[in-house]
Amino acid sequence: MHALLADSTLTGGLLTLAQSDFPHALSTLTLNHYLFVSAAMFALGIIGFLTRRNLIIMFLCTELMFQAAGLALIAFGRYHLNFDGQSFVIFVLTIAAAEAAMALALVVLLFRRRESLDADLWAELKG
Amino acid sequence: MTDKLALVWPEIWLFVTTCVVMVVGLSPDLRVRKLCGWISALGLVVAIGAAVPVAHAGGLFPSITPYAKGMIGVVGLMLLPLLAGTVDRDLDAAIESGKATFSALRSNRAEFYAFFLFSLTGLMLTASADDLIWLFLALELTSLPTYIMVTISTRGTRSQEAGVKYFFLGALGAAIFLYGFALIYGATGTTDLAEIAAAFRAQSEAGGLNTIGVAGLAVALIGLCFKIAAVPMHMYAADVYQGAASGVSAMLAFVPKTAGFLAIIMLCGAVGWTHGATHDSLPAPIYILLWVIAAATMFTGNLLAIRQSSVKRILAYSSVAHSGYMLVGVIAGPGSGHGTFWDNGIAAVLFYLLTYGVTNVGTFAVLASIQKPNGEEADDIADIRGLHGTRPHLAGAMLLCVLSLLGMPPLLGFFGKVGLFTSAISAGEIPLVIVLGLNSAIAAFYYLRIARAAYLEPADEHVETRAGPIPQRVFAAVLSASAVVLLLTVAQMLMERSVTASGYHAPHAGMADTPHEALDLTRADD
Amino acid sequence: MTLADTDLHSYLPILILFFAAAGFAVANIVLTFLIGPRRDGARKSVSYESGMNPVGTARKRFNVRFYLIAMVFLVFDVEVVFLYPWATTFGNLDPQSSHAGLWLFRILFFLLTTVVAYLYGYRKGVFRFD
Amino acid sequence: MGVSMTTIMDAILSAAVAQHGGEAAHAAVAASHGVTGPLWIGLIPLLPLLGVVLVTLLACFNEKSKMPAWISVGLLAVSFLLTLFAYLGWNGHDAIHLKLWDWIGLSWGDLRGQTLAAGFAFYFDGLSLLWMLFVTGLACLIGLYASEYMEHDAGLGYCRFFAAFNLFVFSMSCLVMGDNLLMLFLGWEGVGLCSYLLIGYFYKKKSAVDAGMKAFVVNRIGDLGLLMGMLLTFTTFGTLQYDALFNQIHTGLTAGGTPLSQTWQVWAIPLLLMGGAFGKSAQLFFYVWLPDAMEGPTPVSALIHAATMVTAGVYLVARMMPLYLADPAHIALTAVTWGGAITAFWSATIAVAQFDIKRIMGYSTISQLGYMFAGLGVLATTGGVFHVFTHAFFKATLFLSCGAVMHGFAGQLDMRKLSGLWSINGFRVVVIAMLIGCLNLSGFPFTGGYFSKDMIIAEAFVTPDSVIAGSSWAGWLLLLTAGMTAYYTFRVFFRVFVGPVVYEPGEDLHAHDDHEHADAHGHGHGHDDAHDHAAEHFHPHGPKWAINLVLTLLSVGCILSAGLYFLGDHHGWAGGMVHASSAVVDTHAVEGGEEALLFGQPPHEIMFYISAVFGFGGILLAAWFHGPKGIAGLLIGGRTTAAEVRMDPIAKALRPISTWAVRKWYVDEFYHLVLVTPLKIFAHLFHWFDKLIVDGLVNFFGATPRVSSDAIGESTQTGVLHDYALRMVAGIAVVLVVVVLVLF
Repeated sequence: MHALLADSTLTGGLLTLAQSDFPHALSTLTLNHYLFVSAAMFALGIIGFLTRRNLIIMFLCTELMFQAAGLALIAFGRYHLNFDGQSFVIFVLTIAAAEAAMALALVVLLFRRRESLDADLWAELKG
Repeated sequence: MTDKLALVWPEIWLFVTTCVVMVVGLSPDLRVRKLCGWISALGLVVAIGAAVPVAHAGGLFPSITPYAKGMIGVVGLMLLPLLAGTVDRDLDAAIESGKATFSALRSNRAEFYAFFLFSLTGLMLTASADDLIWLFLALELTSLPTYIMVTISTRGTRSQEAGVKYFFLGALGAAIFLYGFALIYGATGTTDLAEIAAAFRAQSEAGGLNTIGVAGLAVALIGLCFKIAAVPMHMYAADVYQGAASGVSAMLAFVPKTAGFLAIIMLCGAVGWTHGATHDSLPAPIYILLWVIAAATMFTGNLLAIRQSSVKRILAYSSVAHSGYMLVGVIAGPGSGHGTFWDNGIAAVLFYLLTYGVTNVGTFAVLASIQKPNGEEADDIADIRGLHGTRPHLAGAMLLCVLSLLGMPPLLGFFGKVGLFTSAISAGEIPLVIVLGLNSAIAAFYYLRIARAAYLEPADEHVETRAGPIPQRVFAAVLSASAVVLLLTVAQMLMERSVTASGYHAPHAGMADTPHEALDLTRADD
Repeated sequence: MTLADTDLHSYLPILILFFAAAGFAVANIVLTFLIGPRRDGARKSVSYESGMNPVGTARKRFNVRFYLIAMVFLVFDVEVVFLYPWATTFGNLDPQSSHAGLWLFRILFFLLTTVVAYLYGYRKGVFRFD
Repeated sequence: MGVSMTTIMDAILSAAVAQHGGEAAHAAVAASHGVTGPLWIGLIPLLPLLGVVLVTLLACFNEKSKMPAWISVGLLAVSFLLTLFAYLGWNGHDAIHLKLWDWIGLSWGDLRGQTLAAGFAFYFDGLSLLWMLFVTGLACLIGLYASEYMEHDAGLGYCRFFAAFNLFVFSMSCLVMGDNLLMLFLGWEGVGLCSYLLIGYFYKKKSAVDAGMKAFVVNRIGDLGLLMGMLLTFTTFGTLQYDALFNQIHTGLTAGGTPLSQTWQVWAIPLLLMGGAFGKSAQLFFYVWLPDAMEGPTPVSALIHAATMVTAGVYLVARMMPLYLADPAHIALTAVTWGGAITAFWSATIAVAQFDIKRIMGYSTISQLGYMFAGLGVLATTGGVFHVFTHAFFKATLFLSCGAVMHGFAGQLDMRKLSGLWSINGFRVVVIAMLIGCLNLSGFPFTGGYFSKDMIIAEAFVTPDSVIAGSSWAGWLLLLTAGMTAYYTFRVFFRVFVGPVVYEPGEDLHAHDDHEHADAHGHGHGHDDAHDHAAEHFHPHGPKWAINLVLTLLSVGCILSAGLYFLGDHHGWAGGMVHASSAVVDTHAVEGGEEALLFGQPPHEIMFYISAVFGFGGILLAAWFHGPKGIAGLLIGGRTTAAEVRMDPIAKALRPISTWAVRKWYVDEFYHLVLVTPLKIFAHLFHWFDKLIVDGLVNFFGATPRVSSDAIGESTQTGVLHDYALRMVAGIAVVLVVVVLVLF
């Protein structure tokens, strides 16, 4: 099971996803590609979170980060040929949904109070 | 799998209680609605009763659950009276005076208590976690309810501001540690903590830890720093503690912190304190990371607390600093395993969490028990000036709790801190011990300032405070202060329990060879 | 793993996909601009051509109950995510084995929590529009 | 009934032993003999602790009823019954052990004496059983008394009182029942705290707060002795557990193997422990706090400052008797003897001249405690312990009677303003209880006090001067004191409780709702005016059922306590109890079979007559000087008013002495001059030192954190969500960079 793991290819060179019946053009896609996309998504999420002032967009950015992690999990799960990654993702999705519900509730509440979704209007507490 | 169910009976009881509270709290009859608190207390008592007998669970820390869940239940029970009357006071008053009729949509009581119990359920689940997925879900179940509790804890904009900051930064933190979890999974191919530990062990024996795995651990630990309010993820703490009602702040200082530390201990346990030159510390990158975070957290927390005029902010920053103290215990690790409290950093952390939780309730409860003329709870240090003259028992409770937080012998907090000191010394962490000692001295500045305001300074003429209308909160304050003293009689036992709880089932590489149980549903029954 | 080690060739499909998507979008806009008829008029400029005339601002507030309904929807929505894997695997279980009962019991317990959520929503008055 | 109960208890006990077989075997290693007690023994102290919790709970919920009192009395009654069961189930010679949990376990090495271990464990032998019987019993009764006495404070104050009251019983139980010196110390500090809290109960009254502080400070000085004694005990014997300690002493060697008699510790430890005991029991130099402690509510004075807490010192010395006997020169025992005897006499001289009846009782307590110590010193442990027991009853009775007077007359305690209570409606029970208490205190023949006091004084004459230096002289001093005791006791009785009816209300500390009192307040304290006015409007109110019931029960207890002298074969019941404890003294071995004689007779026989003579003499003198005209004064008294007595001319003639006695020999002033004033000067000097040098240093070092604090705080904590997020991310980057930099 952990043959793949035991050789340290994960840290080393190029890895091919261990599935032979993928369409040919995609079969050269390796774990690295997925990880790269996932890292890019995560970074974009952080950047978006830091630069956008709209609460909803900021929340979407955190969702992006969650899904980045989800993508990494799926890729790793595929790589390791087990279901742990996939089942993890299902739960991540659940949590993301719960957070979405809360975020929306919070946004509605805050918008009612300030008539604006600008996150930086809330800076009364400081020091 | 069925045996896992037996381990989570306390959580199941709490969950059932939560369901009951959620429905009962929406009754149109005020008397029925007021049962929420009592039902919650009952549920917690049952949960404690169910937690204590569970002696052995699998995983890296097989005996942690009875102690951890007992502690969570007890501190939860102490938090309950403090949380009494946080929501729905205006609504109940309006209904009683006939100005309003009951509307389920406007009432928050059911949600408030249910969220409290949900959060504690999540916390207990964190303690029994043996899997990354479980750990992630438990941590989120602990945190998500607190976001809402902060937001609805008062009717003012401050708690809403606190809520928005807490939620968004919390989501950021959660995403970060989730990403870390994903990387850990990638490096080891399993989400089971014991198997992860075995895989790490195998890697380290085969020549070195997987880079992705170490990176994942580092990212996860940094994300978890949000839960424990450690540098650099501490930014939210003061604002959120100040904005929320005192009761909720007290909860924030215990519940997410405990969850974070349990998770950190488990992750560190997964990689093991078996690295370094003498095979008794964490892997160098993780060690340096935690070292830097611990030192920075202690200094930042204590230094920022000095300049505050709001007691809540002081307590918030002190809570940051306490996280730094406890990280020292995590770095020290479970020690040589001779079984004494004094060289076991994990036991010290577990014991410290208890002392901190118990003591912390008292400080916030004192604030919650004092009402300013505008109906707000006390916050500024001016509000507790001359408390000794007007409300001596609250002043006494404040004094005891503050001194215990400071680690003054012979109060409970002293023994907590001594454990951290001695375990760090026996682990050879002398520079950290010096930092810890230095910071304990700095902490005296602001703790004694609180004590002095309550005892030695006359009440300000223009600041008029009066007894809050909720006697339960006074009870919480007195209870906490008495616990600071009375728990000393059982301190030895608690220390021994924490040593048992910290029993670390060190991974061995052989475990990695056992086939990973795939989801083989076609397998014949056995 | 450093970037230098990676074979950038393997990113080619992504790049192609990206360009294909972008190209499709751009091509459509350009084509419309080039070959589409242009007839302006008052009726043409309304939001919904041959539809209902929108009155008032589009930023009108909705009743908060829509939000509550959305929440309830979310509960059932997410529930399905868990039901699906369960349903696909349950069929593979040997009906005689004790596992089968256990698996059934688990999903029933899970559904029961949804019932509690439903009950809570009912008590809260989510389903009453008045 | 008693037999069957004993059988049941035996059954339970043996079952418990069987259940804890392993522990019992373990205990047998540590102790030569002993049985493991049933778990419910642990309830005896824990029930009052539960009371503290419940009463606090009530306080937090602003309970206004008498519920705190009923909860306390109920729990204390159960506690007392459990003690009684434990006593009935006790086999009469072996100590009962019960370890609830490990309490302290510090270890810094594997050698003997490098592990400081103490269990939260109980140790029931004759001594602790005897103590617990009267502690829980009296606490229950006095709690009942206080339910009425404190009723004007119903509400928060009431709860505060009963919470501290319960906490006191818990602490006292730990002190007495603990099976090691650390438990004793825990209880010791606990009772000290409760005493402090309860003396200062009327916290708005400055004198009460000062008195509390005085008691606290004086006790701390004594505690220092106890603490040092404990440390020395540990370093010398390597243990603080009683059985292990006594076994070690029995071997005559220290833990290191040195013969005890050659060490300095053998006399230093008992002396240090004596210091602690004298502090708590208000002996010698330490007595000053006890009279002031009378500022506390009377039930507190009765329970804590007369019957139980102040006997903790006696308990300590009795418990540690093997340690005292280990010294062949008996230095500490001699000190205990003379400390006790001198204190007994000294405070009697003060009591003779006081006018405040509660203070007289306070001084008499000090004096009687002196007897107890003297008794222990001259090896009459049975007498000393028996006197503790009888004294607990009669002194509680006396105090509670005084309390009833105080309660009825709005706080009046001045004997010059009260007279003839017998003839005032509703005070009959009080007067009878007072009479019984006075007879006991003055050692009237065939009362409990008579027997217990005689045992002490007689033993002082029995013990040869070669064993305890000046033992017989101490005996004479104690005899003289017995006469004085009888005199001042009946001085109170004859002046206040019989004779013409005269009364004047006091300053009314505890806000009665009677409007007359408010009027009495409004007037100045011009004697005649206030008197006339008060006489017009003031109506003393007699005690109601609770106080009367308690006084009756206690009086019966006083009378019955005399009967204990005739029980058992070791000089009475108390002797039997002492015999089954560490306090037992083999007098023949210590005295070498040599017994001194008094007037050619064995002192124990002749003492009955001698002390009776002294007692009668004192009473007669009191009757002559202070008794009223008429039958009650046995036809020799001549008092017709409250204030004027035959003693006055004599007091006038002896003015310097009498003034000094009234002013308590100026001891307080002396202490003030010698101790407090230099301390104040030192404090002023230190203040300036503090201000100029320490503050400067602190400011210097304090500025550094403060400046950096402001720098960090203002730049980072801006309150803007995005700034926070940015700083968090930047912080993560910095931390990671640091990690990488350190790694490579």
